[in-house]
Amino acid sequence: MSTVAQTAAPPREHYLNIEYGIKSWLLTTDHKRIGLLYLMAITFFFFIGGAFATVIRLELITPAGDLLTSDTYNKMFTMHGIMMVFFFLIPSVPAVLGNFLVPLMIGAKDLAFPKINLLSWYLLMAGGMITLYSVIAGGVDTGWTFYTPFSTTFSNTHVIGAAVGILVAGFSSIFTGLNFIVTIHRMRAPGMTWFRLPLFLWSNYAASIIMVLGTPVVAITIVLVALERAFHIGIFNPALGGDPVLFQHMFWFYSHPAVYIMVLPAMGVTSELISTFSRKTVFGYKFVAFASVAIAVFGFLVWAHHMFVAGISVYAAMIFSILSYLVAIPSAVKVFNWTATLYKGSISYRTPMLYAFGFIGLFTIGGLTGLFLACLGVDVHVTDTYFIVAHFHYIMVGGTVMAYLGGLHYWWPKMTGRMYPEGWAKLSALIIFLGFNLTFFPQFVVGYLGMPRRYHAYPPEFQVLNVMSSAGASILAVGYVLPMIYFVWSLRYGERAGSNPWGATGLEWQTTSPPPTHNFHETPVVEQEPYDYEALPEVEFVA
Amino acid sequence: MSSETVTGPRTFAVIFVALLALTGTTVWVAFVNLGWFNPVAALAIACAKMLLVALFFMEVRHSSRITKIAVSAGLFWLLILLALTLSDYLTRWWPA
Amino acid sequence: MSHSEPSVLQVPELQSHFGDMAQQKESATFGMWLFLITEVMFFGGLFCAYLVYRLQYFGAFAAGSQTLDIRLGALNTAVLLASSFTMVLAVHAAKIGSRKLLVWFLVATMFFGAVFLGIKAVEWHEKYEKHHIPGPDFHFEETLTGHSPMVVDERHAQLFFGFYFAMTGMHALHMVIGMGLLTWLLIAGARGAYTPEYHNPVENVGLYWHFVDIIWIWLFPLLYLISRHY
Amino acid sequence: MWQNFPLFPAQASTQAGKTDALYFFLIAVTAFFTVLIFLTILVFAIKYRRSVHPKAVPIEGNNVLEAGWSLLPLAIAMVMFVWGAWVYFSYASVPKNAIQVFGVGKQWMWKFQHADGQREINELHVPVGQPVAVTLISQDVIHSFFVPAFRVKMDVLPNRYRTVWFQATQAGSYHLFCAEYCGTQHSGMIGQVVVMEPADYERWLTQNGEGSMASSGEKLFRHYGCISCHRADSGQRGPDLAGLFGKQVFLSDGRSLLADENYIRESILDPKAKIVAGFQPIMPTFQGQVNEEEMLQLVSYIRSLKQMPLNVNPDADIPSPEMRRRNPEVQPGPGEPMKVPNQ
Repeated sequence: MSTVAQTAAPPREHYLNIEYGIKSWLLTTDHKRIGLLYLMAITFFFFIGGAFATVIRLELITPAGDLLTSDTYNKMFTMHGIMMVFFFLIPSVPAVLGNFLVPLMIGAKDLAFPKINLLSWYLLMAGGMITLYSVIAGGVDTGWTFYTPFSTTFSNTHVIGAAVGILVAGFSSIFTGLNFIVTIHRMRAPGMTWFRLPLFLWSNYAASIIMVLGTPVVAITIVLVALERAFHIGIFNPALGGDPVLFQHMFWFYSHPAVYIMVLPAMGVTSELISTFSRKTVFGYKFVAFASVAIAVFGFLVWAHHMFVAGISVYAAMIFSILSYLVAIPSAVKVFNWTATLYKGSISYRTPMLYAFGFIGLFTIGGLTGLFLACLGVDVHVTDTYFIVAHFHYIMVGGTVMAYLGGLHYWWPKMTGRMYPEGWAKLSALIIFLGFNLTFFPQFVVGYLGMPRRYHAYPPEFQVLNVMSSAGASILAVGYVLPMIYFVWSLRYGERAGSNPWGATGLEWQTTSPPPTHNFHETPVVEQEPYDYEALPEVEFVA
Repeated sequence: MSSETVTGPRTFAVIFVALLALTGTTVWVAFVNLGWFNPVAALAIACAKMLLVALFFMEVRHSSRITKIAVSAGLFWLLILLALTLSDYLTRWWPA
Repeated sequence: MSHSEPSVLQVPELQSHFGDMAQQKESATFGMWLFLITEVMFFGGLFCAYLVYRLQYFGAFAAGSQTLDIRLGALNTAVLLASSFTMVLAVHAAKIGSRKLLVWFLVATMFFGAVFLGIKAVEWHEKYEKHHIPGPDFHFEETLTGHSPMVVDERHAQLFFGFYFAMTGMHALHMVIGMGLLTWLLIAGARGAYTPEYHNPVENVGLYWHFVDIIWIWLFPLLYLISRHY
Repeated sequence: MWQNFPLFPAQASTQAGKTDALYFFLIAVTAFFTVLIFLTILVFAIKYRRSVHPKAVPIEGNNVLEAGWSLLPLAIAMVMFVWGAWVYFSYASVPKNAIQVFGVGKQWMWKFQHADGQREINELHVPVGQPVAVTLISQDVIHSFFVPAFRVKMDVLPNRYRTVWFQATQAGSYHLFCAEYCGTQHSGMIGQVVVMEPADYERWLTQNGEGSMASSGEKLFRHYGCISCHRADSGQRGPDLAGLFGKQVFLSDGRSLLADENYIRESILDPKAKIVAGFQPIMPTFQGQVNEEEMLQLVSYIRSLKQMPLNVNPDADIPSPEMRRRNPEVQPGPGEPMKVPNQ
């Protein structure tokens, strides 16, 4: 069972070779092609954001601010945050993998609104370009959180440019979420009931709810910041009676749930990977499915845990603290269920599974350290320190990026018809895991020691931990560049993949690799429960 | 779906007249001093008008279940935003 | 491309990725509703901020509100309700397949929409003359009337007018977009693009137009009415 | 770089112990679950690897397990919540006997002034063993007062006083950081909290010749002409401020509130916002004239006016403050004209 056993002959006509030329890509309404457009766009944004991170870690090797001026450093971490959050993490799993897979997994020909889907991509690109323009024109130094009154009254950088860029990208996110929800409701193949949906779809559905309901609030908040900056109405300016804490409420109403936009689809990927490489259905399917929806709903009730020292009332702080603990429960349920799925499975250690293990481990640490921040007494000390930085990087990089890379390896044969090189892929997964922990674990320690975040220079006793962090970051960078190279290499030299190289269940594996433009030659009819490996015909597969 | 159950122009006309009447009422009430009840009355009337427009003009009453759920969810989320934000502002001056 | 959408100018046909017309219509309607929910949250953010500041600076907000012309506000409410009424009749005309009625009701809807914007422009102009537009020229020395007269802080009155312009401006922007959509419907409708079988665009623009009406139904009491007595 | 390489911050306040106890509890829970998950994955991954376990056993799930691993974490989480909220509440309740210090955060420095008048920049001297309350305000953007060794942090807002308190337990010098990003020199907005033995602190307090904050405030009170309306013999143009601080105030619009630092500040900058019942809105604003440090001195002065203004003319015929304290009963009704004596 170790070689490619299925007939590796590629389909004669598929979505990649049906048309050629720039125009056939830039005007496409095929969800699979749009998924690839997103892949290219966010890879570009990821490496830009990564370049900013590199500069930050270089600066922090020494306690003194000797590499950059303070202003430049502040712009670097601002742009790192904006690029990574709005232009990489939020679109990562949903816009690339979700776009490619949502119609395939439910047996549809396309998303419900193909033209709006293409529009979403253009909006992300437009937003990204406007934001990049504001970088080139001089940069932004407010932090990705745009806290007022610094962003509205005191900063003299290109705040409006970046704000408009984010606003435009926000609409991209809204339309993607809207498209997914309608598609999942209205476009399912015959027999594809809600409880036969792959868990990847449940989690994308939950994330879409957040995109649709949360993003508009940050949109209006950004509009108010821009209005305030342009006309000095006073809405967030305390000198004119405005309340900067209200800005934080409105900002976090979206930006906390936004964390779940990033991590929910990643959880969905993990469910798929764990199931496939254990050859078992996910333990407690319905609990995992409902946990996604529960996270999406509870996620909206906890935002002010970002504001426990910011000047909210003691009583509101308690309400938000207890609600924050509630959102931890469905996350814990998921982790326990993934672990239980392994029990009596038939586990193979292919690269995607390594990433899934990485996700569970790092997400566990990231999630559990979240309890420290929901805990009022401890949050007072650790908020706004490197403890926070470590925590959210464990969730977003350790969680989301791990799952995103795992998913990319897993569905790469479906997307391109070629396998990635397994040896190199395992090596880079290992490098990423080690580099990541070396980068971010010391930050928990330096955070509890009291090093505030967004510090250009720091007291010398924090240096050892910062040097460890920077060393880890350079290892991590190697880990991220490697896949970039071998994925491109595999497009030409990779082994040909059959339609179902992993022997997985799921409709996407029942069509050719790469799939035809309309996904299926005839509309599939679903008669099996999800992840039913017992019913899968005994075929040989590479995994 | 709405295409099967066509609401006639007569119903629309009745609703339109009702909406105008409610507008007149709310303006009239605004000039009568009812103390704290003034804003309550104005907002209650606005709520009624919203329901009339949504149920009849927007045909929510003939919509699919999922549309009704979606509309309720939208209003519920708005309520979350308002209620939890006010949970801060209304308790800020309570003694610690 | 193999599944390009039909142009609205041709006889409507099924887009190739849908199974049947019912699925296509349901998807379009549901999608529109989801979009309107995002709009609820968008305006909801504004309403939330308005509410918080009104609680904090009640006197200034009430004094600002009392300078608004309640007659113009009420008239505009009636005008907008009338446009909603003609819009719903336009949708009905499309449903029964009457091209002539559809065109006339769309024209009527646009007429009322234009009247609304015109009255709004008159109100805004009055604010300009009274220096009630936030900014360096802002000036406000009205006294809050009530059981005890009260001079209010100019800065907080400016906040009220900031919200007044943000809210009515955002609403007017939606009206202008709606007028554009109506123009599009009008051109396509006049050429006979909509039939009893296919009129999703008319219904969806109708939903949008009614939603904009609902926003005004809330703005009118929040800005004009609830601060007359307290 | 290897000298002075701490892995845990100093514990130098009564709060530090409380926070750390909670922190260690959380670490224990975290470590337990992390090890549990890691070990389970490791054991399963090895035991059920495909080469030795080629055929997976289909298992749908187990409702008892699901209920268990939902409710157990919930119970642990509720313990964390109650404990955390208890600690937080104790941080928010400022002890009555705390030494009062005032501070202003501005881009990019900390300015402090003690009640006795000593001023310092980026340094804060406090005694061991006594609660210290620092009332803070920002002059521009949001800052955050953070002393890691004390485990206290509080965002410092413009236009609003907030009070953070701590009780130092060990003499020494500790980092003071600005923890909320505030612009170019954010990382330069650092200083030291110097904790001294009480005797040393007393000596330090007497070093500076400047008068107390209240006496500086009194000078300002004269300088800005406040005294011409706000004193017992000023003919009731403005409310008498003696004994005002911490008391209930009745306003002309029927509301009442507690006279605290924020109320005094607002009344100086925006006198029309909250008119005391029975008075006319005739006071001009001092917006743009009084800076934040002067404002704190004025607040200190008004705070110090326990019963009588410091400088009353003993010969003047002063009605007792109790008689003149306004309440709703003496407030003119809606139809009555306002009483404006001596205008």
